[in-house]
Amino acid sequence: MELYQGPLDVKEIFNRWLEAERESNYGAFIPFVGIIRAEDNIEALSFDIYEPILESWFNSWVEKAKDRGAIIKMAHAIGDVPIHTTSYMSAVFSPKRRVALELIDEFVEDFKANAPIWKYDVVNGERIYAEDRSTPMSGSGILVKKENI
Amino acid sequence: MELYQGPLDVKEIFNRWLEAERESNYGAFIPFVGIIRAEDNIEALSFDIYEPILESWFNSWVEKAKDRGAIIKMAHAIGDVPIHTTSYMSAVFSPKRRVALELIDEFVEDFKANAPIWKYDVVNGERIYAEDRSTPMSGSGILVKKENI
Amino acid sequence: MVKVEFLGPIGLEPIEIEADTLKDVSKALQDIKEVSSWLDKCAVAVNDVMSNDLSLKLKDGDRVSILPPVCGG
Amino acid sequence: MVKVEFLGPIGLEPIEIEADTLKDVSKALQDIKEVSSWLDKCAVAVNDVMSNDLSLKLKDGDRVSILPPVCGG
Repeated sequence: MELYQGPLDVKEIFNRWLEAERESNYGAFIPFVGIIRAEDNIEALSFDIYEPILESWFNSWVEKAKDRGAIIKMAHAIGDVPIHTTSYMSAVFSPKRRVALELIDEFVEDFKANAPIWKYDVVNGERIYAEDRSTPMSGSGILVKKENI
Repeated sequence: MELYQGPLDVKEIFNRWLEAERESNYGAFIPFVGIIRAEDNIEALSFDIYEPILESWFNSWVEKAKDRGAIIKMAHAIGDVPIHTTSYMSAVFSPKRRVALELIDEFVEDFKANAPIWKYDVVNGERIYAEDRSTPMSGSGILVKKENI
Repeated sequence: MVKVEFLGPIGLEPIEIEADTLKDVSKALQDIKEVSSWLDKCAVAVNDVMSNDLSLKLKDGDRVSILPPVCGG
Repeated sequence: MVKVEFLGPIGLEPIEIEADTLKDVSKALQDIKEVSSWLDKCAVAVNDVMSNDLSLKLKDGDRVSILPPVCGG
């Protein structure tokens, strides 16, 4: 797992990941590249990350991938990421395409739902929590469940 | 659609596709990279392509992608591709991740089933049709259907 | 006359036959030993358009392609 | 004493409270105005391990993290 201040250097990361597995005999390599879209007059998105839990979440996916003969890589930006630059990359390598196609889908969806990363719109230099696009993590609400109050 | 004699230059193609859509405001970019695995003592795989039908098959996918606000790119090797090099790349760009994840899966699966490309193992310099890994295209068998004989 | 071409691993030179429909092509190809064993797993295109319709009318100069099982990637 | 920290957009400094279980933490946080409105959509971790169990025993020095809705990528 790699974290960077500001936007990712997509080409450098892609090339390095490709080189790292050049002789590993994987047949399918599927990267996912997340690019900041220009919408609603934002200048950038900005990200907070809680690294210890992101690390353990990611490591659990490394294990899941390993059980299926695959490997997973990931890079994410911290702080401001201007429109049309890249905040997020992940990738799956696996011997066969089917596992790779399924794993990148499952990984990216779980990433959106459970990676401890918070997103903010940057408008006129101000950071506004992207509440409407955010998802409560698994187990949310435990502290106010009716039976507990 | 791009066809090359021999292995693909993965980095050059990736970088060029990325640059081409840098300002297009897509939020998700998912390439698929197919790498030749070392197995069964092969030196290389080798490919025949029937370009006119590949072109029309690919164009029909460009249209399907367009209907979903996405674009599709593809490159394939012709002739011999040594182990640990790349024979096939494709990619989807779309505004949102869900369409991109679904489209790359559907596209790659239909590619395997219906793109007019024939694969051969290269062993001791000899080209052997990979019949056991090949799939009859949609509509196969029409010339010997019982009711037609 | 229509031209029949055999793609990929079939490895035969194109032939010319008389045929008014794809059904006529079917009959002719079943009589060619090197071809007949391929037919149950081959798809067909006419002038580079895939076809499922044996009653498809052919005209002089049409090109019929026989496509064996594929495996790109 | 356990330390409670509020991650991401909640924007509050960590606090220290007396709590023997997560249930005690729940009670304490519901009394804090700036926090209570977040709780129904927040997940909880103890010493950086996600937890769903309100009866989880806490010990002196444990760190409880409150995680609001996420959106990586």
